[in-house]
Amino acid sequence: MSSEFGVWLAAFFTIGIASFLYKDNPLYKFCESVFVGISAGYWAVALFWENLIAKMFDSLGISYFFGLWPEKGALQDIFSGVWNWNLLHILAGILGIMMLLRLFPKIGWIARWPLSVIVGSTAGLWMITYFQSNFLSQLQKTVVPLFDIGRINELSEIGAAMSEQGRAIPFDAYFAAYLGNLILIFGTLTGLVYFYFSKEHKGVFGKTAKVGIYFLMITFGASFGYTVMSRMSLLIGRLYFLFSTWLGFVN
Amino acid sequence: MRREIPLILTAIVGITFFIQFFVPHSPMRELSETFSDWYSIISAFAIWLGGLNLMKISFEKVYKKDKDWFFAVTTIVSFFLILIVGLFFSGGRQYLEQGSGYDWLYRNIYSPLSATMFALLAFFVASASYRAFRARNAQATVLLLAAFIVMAGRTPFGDWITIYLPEGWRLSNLSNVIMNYFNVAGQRAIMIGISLGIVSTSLRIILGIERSHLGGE
Amino acid sequence: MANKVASGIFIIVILPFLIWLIHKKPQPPSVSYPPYDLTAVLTPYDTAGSVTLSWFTLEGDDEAAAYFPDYRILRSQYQQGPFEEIGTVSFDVPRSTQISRQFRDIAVVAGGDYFYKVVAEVDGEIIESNVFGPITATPGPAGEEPIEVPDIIAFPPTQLKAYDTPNDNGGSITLEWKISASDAARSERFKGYDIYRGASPDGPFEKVGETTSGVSDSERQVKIIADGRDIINGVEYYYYVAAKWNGYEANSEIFGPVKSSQQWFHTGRGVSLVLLGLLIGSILYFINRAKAGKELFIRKIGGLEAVDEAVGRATEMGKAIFYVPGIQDMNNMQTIAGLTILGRVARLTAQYETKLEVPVSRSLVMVAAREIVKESYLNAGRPDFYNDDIVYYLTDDQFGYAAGVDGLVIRKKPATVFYQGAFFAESLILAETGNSIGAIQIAGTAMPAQLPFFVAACDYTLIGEELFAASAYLSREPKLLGSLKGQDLGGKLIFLSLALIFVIIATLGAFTGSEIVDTIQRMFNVN
Amino acid sequence: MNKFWERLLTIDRRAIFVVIFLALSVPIFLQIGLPIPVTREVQILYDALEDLPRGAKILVSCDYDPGSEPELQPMAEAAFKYFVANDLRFIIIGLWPQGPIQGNRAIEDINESDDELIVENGDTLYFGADLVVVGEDTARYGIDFINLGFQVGQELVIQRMGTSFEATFPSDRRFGRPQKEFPIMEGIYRLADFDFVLNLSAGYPGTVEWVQFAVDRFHVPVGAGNTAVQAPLAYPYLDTGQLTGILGGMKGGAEFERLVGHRARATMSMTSQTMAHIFVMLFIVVGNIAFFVTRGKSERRDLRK
Repeated sequence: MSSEFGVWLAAFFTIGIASFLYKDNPLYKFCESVFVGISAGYWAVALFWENLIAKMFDSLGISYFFGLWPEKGALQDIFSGVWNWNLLHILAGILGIMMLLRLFPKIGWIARWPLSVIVGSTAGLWMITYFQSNFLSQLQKTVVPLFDIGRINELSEIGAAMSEQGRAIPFDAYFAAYLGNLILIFGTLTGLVYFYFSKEHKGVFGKTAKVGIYFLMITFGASFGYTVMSRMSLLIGRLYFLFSTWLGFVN
Repeated sequence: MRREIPLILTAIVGITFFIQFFVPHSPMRELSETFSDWYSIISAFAIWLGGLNLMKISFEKVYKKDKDWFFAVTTIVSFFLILIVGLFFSGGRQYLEQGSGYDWLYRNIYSPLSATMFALLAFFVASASYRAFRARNAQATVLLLAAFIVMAGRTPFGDWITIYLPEGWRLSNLSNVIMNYFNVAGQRAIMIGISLGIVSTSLRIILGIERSHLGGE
Repeated sequence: MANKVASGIFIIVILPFLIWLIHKKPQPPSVSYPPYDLTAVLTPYDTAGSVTLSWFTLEGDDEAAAYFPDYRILRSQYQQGPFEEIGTVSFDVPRSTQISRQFRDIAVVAGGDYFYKVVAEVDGEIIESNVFGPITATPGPAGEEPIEVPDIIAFPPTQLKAYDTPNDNGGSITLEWKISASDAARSERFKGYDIYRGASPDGPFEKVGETTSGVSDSERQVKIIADGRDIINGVEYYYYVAAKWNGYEANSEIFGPVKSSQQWFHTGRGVSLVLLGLLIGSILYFINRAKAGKELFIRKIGGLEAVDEAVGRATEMGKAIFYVPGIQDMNNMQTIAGLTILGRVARLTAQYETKLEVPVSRSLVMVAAREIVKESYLNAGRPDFYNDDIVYYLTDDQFGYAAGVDGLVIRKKPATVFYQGAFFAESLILAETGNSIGAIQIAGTAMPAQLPFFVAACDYTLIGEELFAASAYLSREPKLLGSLKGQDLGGKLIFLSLALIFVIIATLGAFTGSEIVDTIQRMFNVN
Repeated sequence: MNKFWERLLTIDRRAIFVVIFLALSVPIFLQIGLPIPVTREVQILYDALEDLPRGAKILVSCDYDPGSEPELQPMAEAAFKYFVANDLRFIIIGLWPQGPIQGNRAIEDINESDDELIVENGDTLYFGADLVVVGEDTARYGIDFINLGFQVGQELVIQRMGTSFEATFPSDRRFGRPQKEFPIMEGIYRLADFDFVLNLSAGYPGTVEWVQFAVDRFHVPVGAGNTAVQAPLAYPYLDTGQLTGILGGMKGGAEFERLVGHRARATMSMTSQTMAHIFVMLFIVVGNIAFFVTRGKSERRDLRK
């Protein structure tokens, strides 16, 4: 059994949160309220050091001025006549303060300014990124021959060798060679038809969309099956903590 | 002022990122980097807005002697505890180092709370599979079968129940096929759909047609 | 107004791009390397004076290939020959590195000039190396302690080329060289390369970087690396690269001058631009058509049809409605798309005077959600009913937020819960808890991993793109409907038709054994 | 008979919770190991690491929090051990604030030396922080590995690294000194200067963003360790060659542990995992039998079409 105070504290909070499984109770409420407070503070501290200090005060040279950081920043550069883009971080600071003005109802609308910078950069960046990585590269990988000739040829070579040893060619190898590309192309295209909004899902079009839904359902099923595994491992981790680190039953 | 400037700001920033992708020439890169940094700095300010809001609500609960006012007190105490420790008593910049007060709070309070909350999922996943995965109709049946095969195929159990089949023709192979072909095809359709949705939504935002984030029409 | 300005900027931006596309900028020099790449050096530490040759092995030279013949080493005193054979290296002699072979010529006369070449016959074809020389045999300084001469010695990197890094904003020069013949990956003694740069061919040179052993392009046996250390655009630089081997450095020849510059267009992104331009053009076209009053059809989306019903139900039961906008910030398009649904929900709750609660996990989302709810209450004619506490912040933390929302849901027992936005693992915690209190749940997310849980535990689910279509669907505003149509025609239809056409071509290509598949795929390469 | 199934259909979910708890706990005490065959996606990652030359620099991005520790921490430990033993240098960063701490904890846990500290040239070096001993190999902070901490900005951080690494991660975590004071950073100016990126990710920002920016824009090979939930999302990228290998969940971790010859927690947990899977499958089967026998009589309500 552990003799560390911290471990006991951790065990207390572990059991407290888990007690929610039985029903909502004061112990859970306590842990929940601690969790909300601690995590909100946790993020505030992390962003203070990593964003406010590192991005703004260091890069502007304010930390250097107070001797808190060895490197010069934008302000020092400007005074020695060199343009430094980081000087624009002052504007970001102003936008940040505008954000805080949201606390005062009368002038709270000014928070829209920084918000629009955030939303604008998201829009610009995501538009390009998703188009490249999701649209283009997926299009690229959908443009494949219907049958994988290379793999089919490979199969006949390996097949001969394997049947000599009395073994069967794996099912997935067959599938990959003859049906793999077909399923990839067909599934992607029918799935896309399901997402077609400006045409009613009727007739042949409707049938295709229906096939698309089935592909989506298989995808969801597969993700679910895969996820069950992940979720179980999380609990195993906690059980190890309780049985091993805290109680010392197992190594 | 209230509406036009935000719309113009959105357009300028958005178009900068767009052009930056195709034009490597300065000042595009510098501009886009600057806007990225702005994002970090603005969110560092904004988090205080959230924290203060949380404190405001909690203090109100205590003040009004709400039913759960005691728990509001614990929220307030734990918020200020980690804040004060993290800002003043954890060696400044090295606040994440082993042995700092912040690190101690992280390991012994934050980490078990977070991990246990996450671990509850194991229970919920089990109950969801018992309750929700019913072969109600053809679609649900397909979903269920795929889940079942993948689940079985990812553990030795799957091969064990199909031991009478030749090697290479067992459940794990079927699960591979589902994972690598059917799953990929479905994911791909979803991904392409999403990317189109994002391009179009982004374009509308940049053009100022979609402005709900600034408060509706 | 702003939208016209932005449209204008878009067109102004895209047109010049298309023109640039036609006038493609020159690509970086494509460098090809001959086989062998024979080099010779005076054997270091050898006081008697000898010459060591080194060359890259030919394809087929490995110990398993018993049919591979010997390399014949030829020497002459003149460039033109005649060459005489001075030895052979057989394939079954272990190679000095994985990629190269060495031969030491000890039968040299001090002061003599020599030329070398290597010849081998592969599959009936005689392959000759380059002629290397002249090299003057020189014995080491007399009287020095004889040092043990290593079996394998260091060879310099060869054929160094440097050029302006393409498609960048300057400040970078790309170097490319054929790796040293002594370079074997994971060799204990080969320590990689040092890169030296100078302002003139005579120096002084300064070390500006180092890199590991091994190749960047295994087909050509070259190492490619960009030097980006304090390079000023337009200034001429000279480079050489040194191979480090067992405390000994072998320098390449000096290459230069080379200048870096900025490019105006990223040539690798041409196809992106054309396809994206088509998509954007199609969206803009249909937005304009819709503005002109053209009716546009949109199919039924179950999850969105249910919004009114779900709000109505909560009103009947006299219970609250929870709206959960996901755990991501405003820098996620899903959050933004989800918030448009919040606008609709808030309007309905204002009309029905139903209690609405929006716990959020990001302060920026809080700001935006408050704007939206306030506006909706105003539009519904109930500004009195609004207060800031409808939208409140819990914590930025994923599970802290999940714990908080769970507690709220259990205690306040809302009749309806909306989950719209980006969700991660907390999706099931939230949905299961909502389910356990019997709430109607409508979910929408573009996170593929979380969709199965929402599909299983919620009554309605907006799948992926449907979430982004919500704002158009709910508002029925012509401009938004137009963009939806544009994304159907300019995106999906183009994708479908391009994919089908190219699949047919690729299939035919595969049967005829042409390289068309690679060509097509290269077209869509993402850079 | 019908009654029994009906009762089963409306069973308290807490009964299910108890079953799952037992299914996972019992194997922990029994400590049985199961055979673990290595899948293709894990082999690809391992082969890519094997191909790296000595002294290659690897960027390890820890993008997870304690919540996903059971799945990703074993991967981090196995990978760091492998790096130290094979003379590869690694630079730890995080796009999640908790990530770099998790990296530190992994380094602390793989250290095999029993000593606490040594004094060398007047400097006090702590084992598990400044020095890591794995078998006969030793790695030293600042020379063989370094922790540069967390940066906010999600994918924008990766984008910035592509053009300037130093501007993105200006200082180290342990001493709070400018990063260029450390010898390991020599030759690292941009993301492209790394030989490999290992991304251990539990969500956003994570593998998808690394593929979109690091691979697609800056052409650095990226290998991923994912939670099992994230793994299906990453599969399409493996197929396209954008990802160099995936370690999917605890099973992927166990396979990786097997390849690098470090049997640890992931391997030991596979039995519990298998048990839990069997029970979840049983639940689905029993739930459906009950559903069909009673024809869904006691279903709460069904709004779905």
